[in-house]
Amino acid sequence: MFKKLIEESTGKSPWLFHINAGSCNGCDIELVSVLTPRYDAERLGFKLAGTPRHADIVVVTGPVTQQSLNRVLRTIEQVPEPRCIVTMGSCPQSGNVFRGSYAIAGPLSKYVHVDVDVAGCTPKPEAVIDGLVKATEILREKRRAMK
Amino acid sequence: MILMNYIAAFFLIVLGLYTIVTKYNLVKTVIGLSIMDYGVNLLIVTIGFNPGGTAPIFTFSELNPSSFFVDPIPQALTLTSIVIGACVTAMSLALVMKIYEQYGTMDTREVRRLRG
Amino acid sequence: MFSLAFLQTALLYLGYILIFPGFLFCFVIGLLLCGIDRKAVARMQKRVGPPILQPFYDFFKLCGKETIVPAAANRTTFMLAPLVGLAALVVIQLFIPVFNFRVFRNLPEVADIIVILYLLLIPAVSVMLGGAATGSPYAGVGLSREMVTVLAVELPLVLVLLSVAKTVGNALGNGLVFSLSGIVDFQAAHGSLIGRVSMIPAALAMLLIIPGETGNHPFDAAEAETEICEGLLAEYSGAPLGIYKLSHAVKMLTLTSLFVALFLGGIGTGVEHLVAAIGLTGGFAAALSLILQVLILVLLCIVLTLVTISFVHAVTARLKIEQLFKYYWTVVTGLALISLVLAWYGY
Amino acid sequence: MMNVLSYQHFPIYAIMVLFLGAFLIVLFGKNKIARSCLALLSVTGSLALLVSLVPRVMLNGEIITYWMGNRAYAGGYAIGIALEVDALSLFFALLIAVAVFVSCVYSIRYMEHDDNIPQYYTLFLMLAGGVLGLVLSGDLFNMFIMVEILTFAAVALTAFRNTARGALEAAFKYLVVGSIGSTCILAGTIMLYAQVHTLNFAQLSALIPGHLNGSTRVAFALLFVGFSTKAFLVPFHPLAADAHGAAPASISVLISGVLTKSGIYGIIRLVYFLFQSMGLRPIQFMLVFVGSVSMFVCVTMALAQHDFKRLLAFHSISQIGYVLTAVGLSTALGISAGLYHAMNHTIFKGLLFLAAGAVLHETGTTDLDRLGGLSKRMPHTTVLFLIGAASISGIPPFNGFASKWLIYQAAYLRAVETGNIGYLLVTIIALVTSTLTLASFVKVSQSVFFGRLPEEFKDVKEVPFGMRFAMSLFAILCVLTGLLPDLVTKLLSGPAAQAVLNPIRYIAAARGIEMPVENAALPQAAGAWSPINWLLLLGIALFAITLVALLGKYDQVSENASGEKLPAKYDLFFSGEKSVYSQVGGGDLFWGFKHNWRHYFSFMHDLHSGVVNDYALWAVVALALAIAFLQIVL
Repeated sequence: MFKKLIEESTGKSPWLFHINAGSCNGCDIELVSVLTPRYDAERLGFKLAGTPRHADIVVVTGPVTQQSLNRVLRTIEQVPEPRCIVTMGSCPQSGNVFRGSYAIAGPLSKYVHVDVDVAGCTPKPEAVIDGLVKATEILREKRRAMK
Repeated sequence: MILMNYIAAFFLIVLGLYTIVTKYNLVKTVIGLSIMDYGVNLLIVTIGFNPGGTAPIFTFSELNPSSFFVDPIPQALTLTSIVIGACVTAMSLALVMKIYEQYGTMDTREVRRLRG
Repeated sequence: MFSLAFLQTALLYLGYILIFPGFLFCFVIGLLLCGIDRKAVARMQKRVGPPILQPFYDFFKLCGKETIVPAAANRTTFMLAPLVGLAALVVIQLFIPVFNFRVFRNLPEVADIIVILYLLLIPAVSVMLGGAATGSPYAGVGLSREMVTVLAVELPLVLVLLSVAKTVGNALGNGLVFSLSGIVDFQAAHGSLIGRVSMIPAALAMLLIIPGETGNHPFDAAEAETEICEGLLAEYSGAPLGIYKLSHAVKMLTLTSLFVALFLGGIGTGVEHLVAAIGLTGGFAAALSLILQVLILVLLCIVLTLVTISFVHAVTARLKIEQLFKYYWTVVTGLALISLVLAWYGY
Repeated sequence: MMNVLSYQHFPIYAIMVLFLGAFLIVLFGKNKIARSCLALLSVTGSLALLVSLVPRVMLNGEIITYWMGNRAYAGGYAIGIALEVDALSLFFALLIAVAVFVSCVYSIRYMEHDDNIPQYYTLFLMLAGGVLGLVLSGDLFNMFIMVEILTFAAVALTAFRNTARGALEAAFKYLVVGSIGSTCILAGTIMLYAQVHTLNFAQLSALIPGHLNGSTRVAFALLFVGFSTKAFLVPFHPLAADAHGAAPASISVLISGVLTKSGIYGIIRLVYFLFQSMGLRPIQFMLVFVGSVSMFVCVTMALAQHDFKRLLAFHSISQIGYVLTAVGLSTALGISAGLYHAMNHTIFKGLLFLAAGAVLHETGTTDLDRLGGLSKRMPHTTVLFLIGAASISGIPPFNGFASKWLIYQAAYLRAVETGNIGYLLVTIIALVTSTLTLASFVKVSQSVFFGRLPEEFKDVKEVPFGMRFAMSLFAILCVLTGLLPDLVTKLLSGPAAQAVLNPIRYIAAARGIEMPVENAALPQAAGAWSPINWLLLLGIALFAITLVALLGKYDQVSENASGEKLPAKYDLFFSGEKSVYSQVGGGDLFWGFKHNWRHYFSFMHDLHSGVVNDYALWAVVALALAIAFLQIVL
């Protein structure tokens, strides 16, 4: 029963940690707007955490530049299990307009398993919320799989 | 006459304190301490002094109500105090020597690594 | 020694510690207050806001997360500090009377208000030591700010407590009353302290102290998540973090119920007469009046949370740490000082 | 003729044993085992002799008067040299004996790498003997001699590690200002002698109150300032800071736990016995004022320090300020609380200095900005330090809280009784000072024991068992005296406070008259605090929570097991970077506080210039103020 309770709670309280991997700030602004009164993701329990240790979902924006690659991977590794990785915007998925640049190490999925991709440049807040909710489902699954 | 002694004792103590407070030389500080000590010693002796008294050396048979002598206790105290004063002077001069070795100066204004 | 009566007493006290007003009560009501606060802030900002039960979800989720002990951390302190802090808070809750009900009715009182003032430091110290034990530089900054917050809040809190002690002492004519149950008894007989002129500034000061002591917005410089990554909690994850969040919630309950005991102690004490007036007697009446009193207490705590924590949160921006210190040592201390001076001259 | 083994001889034996030990160590100190055994034997002997007097003096209220060479009181004059042991003397003597004992146990391992160890033990035992002689003496001039012996030994020991930074300087400053203080005591003594022609304490106490004139007032001021230098009260506090910082830790224990107590003892004897000024407003004002100023100034100075031992030194004076304030309240509760706090101060400050010594022993530095993270390397020392820190910061249920709580009660009760708003201010200062104390010990915990471990201290080890044992003794005492306040009050501080309240018994005892013990019941504190019950509750709550937590697999954590290359997961969060050594320096903590008080702090920093002339000037000014104040008001 206790396990069930934890599992339910995991689905209702996903805390986000946001990593900017060389983003143009467009996605960053949109992610914040998700938490504003208009869209209010907090009604689903979403909350921005200050450190990866508190986070459940890591939201990566930006095309993962060479400079930021190690930092992104390091931070993702510091998130306790169960965790989900969400890429936001087209950059971390494909490199977007920066694709092929010598400064780009992306896409992110080359290095870690990405759970949810929210495409768009930038994605609409509705899309972001939808992606996050999907990530929450995955989170719950992961928690169920844990012993 | 005895008043002169009190004035001198007071003067010596104040002179000692003045030296300690205003002189920026370590040795002069030690001299100030000694002067202060002498002042107090003079004060002690003066307090025990009875004008016209004899030295307080009696056996019990000689001692009678009419014997008139200076108070022996302050003299004993003075001796102790002088000994202690000498020790303090020796100790502080030893420290001054060591400080000069380490700091290379006798100026109290430069011997101030510990502050704040 | 191990007679039936002893066993009964032991069980009773165990019940006090574990269920009411101890652990379980703190757990449920504390998290509830926290949820109400979050909901209220959201509503004040024209948001829908999280469900009221959100803090429960957060807590249980954190229980299910992995706990990572950083390599630089001192494991024992890291794991033990949250537990000690929570236990100390729960014990403080035992000393705060619920109107007529108090745990130590038949025993000499364990702790007076001055002791409670210092007992309240234990959770703060344990969070500081736990944070410091991680070795994170963010925790270092957080520790510095947390300690300054404690310093800032302590002075007005001292003044408030002294002026309450003096007012009650004046009224009873025996100098001063430090005993918390004495203060509540006095209010039961003579009406709540908030009704006195001299106590109004103190009550206002106490209202401002509550968010500072709990570390709520705008006095949360110590846990600023955007600038210093949650400060002391930067390296905490999983169950220990959950316990810290729980402690924070319980602290809200402790402080609001302390406010009720200090200033509103007369409100819930008429309940027995009410119950007796309906014609009930015996154990059932006692139980009913206790339940009613607890309900009144919870209601008052909720109102206080809304006023002091949620409202202040919604209308202000976070203070810098030096502003926070200055604010407490001037404005709030001033209020408390007015109260103390008034009490001193017998108003 | 008294039997040589009768208890009347015990006080003099207790002193002699120490001096004899000092003498024998000079002779046989070359051998390591011999000198350790001799030192331990003499301190243990002294402690045992004093403890055996507890039932008689503390419980039965007996006052032991011992005349050297059996030259008893005769013909209305006390000619002989007397030891007079009442509950107050024995209380302080016990504190001293315990501190000396623990410090000696600690020294054996702590000092083993130093040169000239025989000389160390000789001076150590002389210092101990001097302080013990001071508190057991019934003779004003012998008090002066003992003051000189202990000052001399303390100065020598301060400079013992003369290669350490500032040791010689500290010793010199201490010697200069300490000598001014000693000279004040001597001058005061002789001025009293000039008035009533006796040096015996009891007889002085009987005669002085009838001879109150300009001269005795000056003597009062001189003695007060003299004993203040020994207690390092403001404005003599910089000396304490310098001396503690430079002296070996075991000596710091004695300087803070024992020397300052001798100053407090002198002040109590001076104020409540010699001048019998119980309940005199101006004297109360003077004591409470000096006490509160010491309390507050030194705690703020401590907040600004960067050196572990220097910080502790300032706290030492701050706590002495508590003691003096409480004693100055002139109420039974206040005096009993003050004495209780004096005892607790010896214990927890001793523990803290020993912990600082342990850190110095292993790392070679006490600089707060260089240390960090030692809790992983020295876990036992950390726990012991935390007990001491919690005690001094007044965290329940340790002993510092028990006595500070009584002090708050006493001060506030006094304020209510007299309607004097000054006492209210004192109460508030006392309460705030306690929190400031907590702040600086949080700073020490963060900067020394927690936080990040610097590379250079990677291989630090735990200190040897002998040192940990000594610290544990103090830690156990911390907990015990904190948990059993009633017992301590009944057995130790209560009788001592009664002795202070009844100076007549002390005076009569010197003439061989036993007066009945009037056990005026100590007034109860207004509040309530029963540490045992609280601890029981906390224990059950903690047990329950831990049990629940363990059932919920609280202890299943992910840890870095391999210990080789650090995986990123177990690295500290450093905004994504690979973490490097980074520690918030001790001086930069509490910026928010210091910023608001910056003018005060910079003023204080400039004031403590470190020039010996300035400190001497402060002494002169303090003396002048004391003389002027007493001439005007008394």
